[in-house]
Amino acid sequence: MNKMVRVITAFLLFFALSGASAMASDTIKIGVQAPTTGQYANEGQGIDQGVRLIAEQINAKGGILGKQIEIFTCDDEGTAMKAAICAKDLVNKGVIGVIGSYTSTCAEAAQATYYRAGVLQTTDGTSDTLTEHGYWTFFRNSFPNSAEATYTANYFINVKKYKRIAIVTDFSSYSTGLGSSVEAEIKKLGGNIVYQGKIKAGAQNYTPVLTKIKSKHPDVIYFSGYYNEAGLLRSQQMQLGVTADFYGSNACDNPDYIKLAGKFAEGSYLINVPSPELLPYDLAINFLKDYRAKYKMDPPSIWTLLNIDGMRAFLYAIEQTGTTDTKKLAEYLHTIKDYPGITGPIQWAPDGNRTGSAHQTYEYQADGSKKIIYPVVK
Amino acid sequence: MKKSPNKKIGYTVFILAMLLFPALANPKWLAIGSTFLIFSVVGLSEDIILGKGGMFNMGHALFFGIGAYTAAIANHTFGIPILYAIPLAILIPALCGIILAGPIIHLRGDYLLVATIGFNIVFLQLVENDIFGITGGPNGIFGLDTPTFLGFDLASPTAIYYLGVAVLLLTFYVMANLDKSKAGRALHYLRLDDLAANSIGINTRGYKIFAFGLGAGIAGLAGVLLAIQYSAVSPEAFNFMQSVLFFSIVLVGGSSLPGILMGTFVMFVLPEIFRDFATWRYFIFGFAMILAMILRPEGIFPARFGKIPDYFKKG
Amino acid sequence: MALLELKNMTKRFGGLTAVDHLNLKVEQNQIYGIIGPNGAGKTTAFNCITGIHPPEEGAVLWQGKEITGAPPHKVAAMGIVRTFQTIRLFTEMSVAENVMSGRHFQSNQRWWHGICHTPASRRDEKENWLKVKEALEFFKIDHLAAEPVGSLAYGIQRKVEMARALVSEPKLLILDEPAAGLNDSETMELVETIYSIRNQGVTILLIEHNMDLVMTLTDYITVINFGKPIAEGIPDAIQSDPMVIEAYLGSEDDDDE
Amino acid sequence: MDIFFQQLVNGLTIGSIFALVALGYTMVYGIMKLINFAHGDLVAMSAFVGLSVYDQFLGGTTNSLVAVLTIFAATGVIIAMAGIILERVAYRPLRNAPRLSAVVSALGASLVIQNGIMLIWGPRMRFFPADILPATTWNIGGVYISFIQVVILVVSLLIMAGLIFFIDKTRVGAAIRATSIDHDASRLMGIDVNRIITLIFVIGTFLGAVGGLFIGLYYRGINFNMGWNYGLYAFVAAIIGGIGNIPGAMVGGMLLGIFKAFIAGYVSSTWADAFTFTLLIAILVVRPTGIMGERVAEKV
Repeated sequence: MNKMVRVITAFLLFFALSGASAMASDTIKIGVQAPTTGQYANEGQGIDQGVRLIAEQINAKGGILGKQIEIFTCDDEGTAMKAAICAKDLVNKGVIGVIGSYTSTCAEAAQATYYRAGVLQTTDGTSDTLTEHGYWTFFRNSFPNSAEATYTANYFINVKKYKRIAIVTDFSSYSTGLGSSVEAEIKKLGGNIVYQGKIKAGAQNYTPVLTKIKSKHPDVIYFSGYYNEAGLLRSQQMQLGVTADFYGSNACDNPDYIKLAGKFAEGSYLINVPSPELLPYDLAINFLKDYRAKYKMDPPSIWTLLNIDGMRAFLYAIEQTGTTDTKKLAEYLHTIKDYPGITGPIQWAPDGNRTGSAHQTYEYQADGSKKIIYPVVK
Repeated sequence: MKKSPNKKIGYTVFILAMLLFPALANPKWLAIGSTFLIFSVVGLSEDIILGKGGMFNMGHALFFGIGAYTAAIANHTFGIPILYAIPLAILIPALCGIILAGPIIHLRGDYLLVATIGFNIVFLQLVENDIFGITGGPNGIFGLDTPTFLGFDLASPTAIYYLGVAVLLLTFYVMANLDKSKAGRALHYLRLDDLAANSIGINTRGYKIFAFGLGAGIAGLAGVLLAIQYSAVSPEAFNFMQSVLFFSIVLVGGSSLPGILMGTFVMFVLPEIFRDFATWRYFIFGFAMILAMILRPEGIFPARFGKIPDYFKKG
Repeated sequence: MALLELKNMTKRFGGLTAVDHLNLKVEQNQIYGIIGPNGAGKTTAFNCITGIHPPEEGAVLWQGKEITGAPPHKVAAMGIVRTFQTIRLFTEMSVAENVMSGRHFQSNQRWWHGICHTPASRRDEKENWLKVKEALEFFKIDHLAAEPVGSLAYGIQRKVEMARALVSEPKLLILDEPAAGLNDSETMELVETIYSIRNQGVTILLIEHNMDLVMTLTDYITVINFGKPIAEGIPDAIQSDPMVIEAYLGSEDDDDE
Repeated sequence: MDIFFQQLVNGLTIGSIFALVALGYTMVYGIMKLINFAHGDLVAMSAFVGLSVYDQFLGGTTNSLVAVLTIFAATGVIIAMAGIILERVAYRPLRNAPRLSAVVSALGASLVIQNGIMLIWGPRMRFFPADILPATTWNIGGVYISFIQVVILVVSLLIMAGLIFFIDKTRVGAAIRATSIDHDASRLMGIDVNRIITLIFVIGTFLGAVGGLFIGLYYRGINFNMGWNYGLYAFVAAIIGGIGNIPGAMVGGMLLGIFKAFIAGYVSSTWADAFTFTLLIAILVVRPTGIMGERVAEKV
C-alpha cells in the first residue's frame, strides 16, 4: 500500500549518496568528455586512453606545480543530451579543463555550461559554429571545416580542374556542415556540381546512391563523412564500375578505411591534416610508441592526438603561469606561439580557433600507406 | 472517492521530497532530476495511449519532439518568448497526434507499432534535413532565450527544476481527472475489449484518437521543458530509441502514477547512477529489464481497478 | 410501426451466405425469440443489426428509419443494446466499473471533462454512479460492486453483462443466449428478470437454445435455418410446425454457433 | 536502362538479406505472437562469431568453398544455440504474461546481446578478409554484378524454397502450422509445443545467422551495434509482407530492398527514409495486415 513511500526512499537514498563529492583541490582535475560507448566508442576510448597516458607520464615525473593530475571521464555517448549532463557533472567534480568531446554536436551542447563555470574546453570538433559564440573558455585543437572547405575547393577546381563533381554526405552535423561549405566554395570558384546526396551512416548498402552517381558521369566523388561509410562507398563504387576519383574528408582518416575498402583503397584520396604515422615530429613518434606500449594498439586516429595536444597545451599553460586560475590560463593560451604539439605547432586565434591550417591531400598506395601529393613536397 | 491514508502519506512525502530535492542535490543530479521530471511527464502521456488505451505506440518521441521544436522555432525564428510559446507547443503536437492517428488507428497491435515507428523516423528525417530552413538540421537549434516569468529569471537549474515539478503536478491533476471521467474509463474499456466497448455505445475510434491527441499534447508540453532545460533542441533527443525508452517506461513501471515514476527512475535514472560501470552498465541493465518483466509482468506497479465511490460500500 | 424491422437483410462471408433475405418485425414491448440450429446465422443477424458486421443487402429499420450499416456505438446510442453469447466483460475491472460502461452515452460529460472537471461534470459523474448502484441492486449483485469481474462465477458474470446493457436505458435489449451455462435456479431467476425488464417498457429480442425457456418466455418467434427464415408465429404454432421439427432433428445438442 | 537493372540488382541483394532476417521475425511471431527485438542483434553476433571461427580455425584460407561452408555451419550451430538460450531465459518465463512484457524483455535481451558483443569483441569495427570468396565481378551490358551478390541471391532463394517446402510438405512443418494457430489444441493433438518453439528459434536464428554472415562477407565491416539497423528494416519487411506469414516476409524483404534502391536512385537519397516509411504507412492504411497477411475478422 505504501509503495509511494518505498519509491521515495529509493530516490532519496541515491541522491543523498551521490551528493557528497569532495571539492578539496590537492590535485589538478582534468575532465574527459568523450563517447566511450555508442557509435563512436572507438574514438571516445582513444581520447580517454590518450589523456590518461599523458597524465600518468606527468604524474610519474612528480606532476605539475607539485600536484598530481586527476582525470575524470564522462561518457557522452555521442548524444547532445548526455553531453549536457556530462558538462554539469564534470563542472561539479571541480575540473579546471575538459578534453573533448569527439563530435562537434556534443562539444557544442556542453560549451555553454563550461563557459558559465569558467572551465576550459578543448575539442577536435570542426564545426564552424563552435567558435561563433565567443566563449573565452573554448579552444579548438583541430582546424575548422571552413579551412578544409577552402582548401578542398581550391584543390578540386584550380589544381585538379575537375569538371563534374559529385558530393555525398551523411546526416551528421559535421558531414552536412563540411559538405555544404565545400559546395559553397566550389560554386564560388565556378565549379560544376552534378550530384549531391545523402547516405545514412550505418546502412552499409550504398549501391543505390552510387548507381545514381554513375548515371551522372562525374569525374570525382567527394565524401565528407566518417571512415566507416567512406570505406564502403569506395569499395562499392569500384565494384559498380564507377571510375571517378574518390576523396574522403578528414573524418575518413582512420586505418579502418583501408580495411573496408580493401584493394580498392589504392588510388583513392584523402584530405586532412597530417595523420599520426605521417607526423614528422619526435613528439608524435614518441607518443605513438608509448601509446602502443601501454595499450597494445594504435590510437584510433589523428583525433586522439589533436585532443592530446589540447590537453598538453593546457598543462603547459599551468606550468608556465604557475596558477590554475582558468581566466589567466586562457589569457596565456591566447598568447602562445608555435607551441610544439604532437600534431604540429599550436597557436590560437582570439575566437578559439587553432590557426595555421596544415591540410594536405594524400593518395593511398597499394600497401595501404599514404603519400602526400599536394602541396607538393620539395 | 477517498484515498487510503497510506496512499495520502505516500503522495505527501513524494511531493515534499520533490520540493526539497534541489537543496540536497549537486548540479549534475539537479539536471538529472529535472530531466527525470520531464521524462515522467512524457511517460504519463505515453501511458494515456499505451497503458490506458492499449495502443502500441512506439513513436512517442515524435510528439515530444514536435513540442520541443515548436517552442524552439517560435523562440529562435520568430522571437516569441519561450513561455508564451507553450500553448502552441501543446496544440500543434495534439493536432499532429489527431491527424496522424486518424488514418492508422484501425491498425492492430504490432502493425500500429510499426506505423508509429514510421512516423517517428519520418519526423527525424524532416528535422535532420532542416525542413523549411527552420529546424537547424542535424545540430538542432542552440542558444534559446532563457525564459522569464513575471520578471523572474528562470534560467537557473533550480528554477527549471521547479518548473518541471509544476508541470508534473499539473499532469498528475489531468491524470486524476481522466481516471474519474467517462473519457478515461472509455480508454480502459476499449483496451480490454474494443468490440464490447463499441457495442455498449462507446465511440472507440474517437476515443483512441482522443488519447493520441491528449498524450501528444502533454508530451509537447514536456518537450518545451526539455528545450528550456538545455536551451537547445537536437534531433537525436527525439529519435526512435527515445520512443523505445518511453515505451519501456510504461511497461516496466506499470500503468499507474507510481508505476510511471518508478519506470522513469529505473529506465532513465538508474543508468545514470551506474555510470561508473561504464561499458558494462547496459549489459547489466538489459538483464535487469528481462528480470523486471519476469518478476512483474504487468509492470512494477500495475494499474489497479475497483476504485469505486464510497457509497457502494456496505456498512 | 414496428420498433425494429429487418427487410431482406443479407450477409455473406466469402462464398457463404450467413444470413439470407431475413425479414422480421419486432413490435414495441414484445419478447421476441429467434431460434434455429447451429450455424443458422442467428448471431450473425444480431451482428448485422448492431453494426458489427454491416449487411450487404437489405435494410435495418429502427422506428421506421433506416439505420443499415450504422456503427455499433451509434446503434447503441439509438437504444439498441446487446449482450454476447460468449460473455464479453472488461475482466480486469470491478463489477461497478463494468456496469458503468453502460452509462457512457447517457452521461453528459464531454471529452474535455477528461482533462478538467467542472462542477456540472462532477455532478454528472455522481448521478451515473448512482444509476449503476441502482442497477446492481436490481440484479442483487451490489455487494460484489468492487470485485474484479473476472474472478466471479459464470452466472454472476451473465448478470453483470445484463446489468451493463440495462443501465444504458435501452429501448431494445438484444440477448444472445442469456441462459447458456446457467443452472436451473439461475435460469428461473433469469426468466423473472427478463419479465421485469419488459415490465419497465423495454422490448427484448433474444436467441436461445433452451426450448422450454423460449416457449415460455417469448411472445413471438422466428425460426431460421441456413440463414433463411423457415417459420414464424406464436410459440404454440411453432412447436407444432413440421418444418421446424425437421430442422431441429439431429442437431439440437451443442450450443456453439 | 542499365541503370534501372543495376538498381534492381542492388535492391535484390540487400532485399535478400532483409528477407532472411525478416523470416526470423515472422516465424517467431507466427508461433509466439512476439516481436523478437533481439533478433537483429543475434544477426550482428553471428557475423562476429563467423569472423572468429575464420580467424581461429581457417586463418588465411582464401577462395575456399570449404572454408565458407565451415563458417556457415559452425556459426549456424552457435547462433542457433544462442537463440535457444534467448528463448529459455527471456521469453519462456513470460509465455503467459501480457504480450507487451515479452516485448520489453526482448528489448532488454537486445541490450544484453549488443553490449555483450561489445564486451567480447570490442567497440571497434572488425573486418572480414576480402578474399574468402573470389572477388570476381561481371559486367553484363553495363550492369555490374559481383560473385558474392550472386551467392547471396542464389543461396537466399534456395533457403527460402527449402523453408517453404519444409513448412508446407513435412510432418514437422504441419506441426509448426498447427502450433501457430492454437497452442492448446496442438498440445491436445500430441504436439510438443515447447519443442516446436525451440525448433522455430533454431530455424529463425539460423536464417538470421546466414543473413549476418552475408553482411560480413559482402560489406566486410561489422559493428557491434549494426543489428538494430538491419533488425528494424527486416522487421518492417516482415510487417509489409504481413507478419507471421512466411512467403510474406520474403516478398516484404525483396520489395523493401527494391523500394529503397529505387527511392535513392530515382527520387531522393536525402529523403530516402521519409519516403520509405511513408510508403510503409500507406501500405498499412490500405492493407492493415500487410500485403500477404490474412484479414482476421473478430469472432463474436
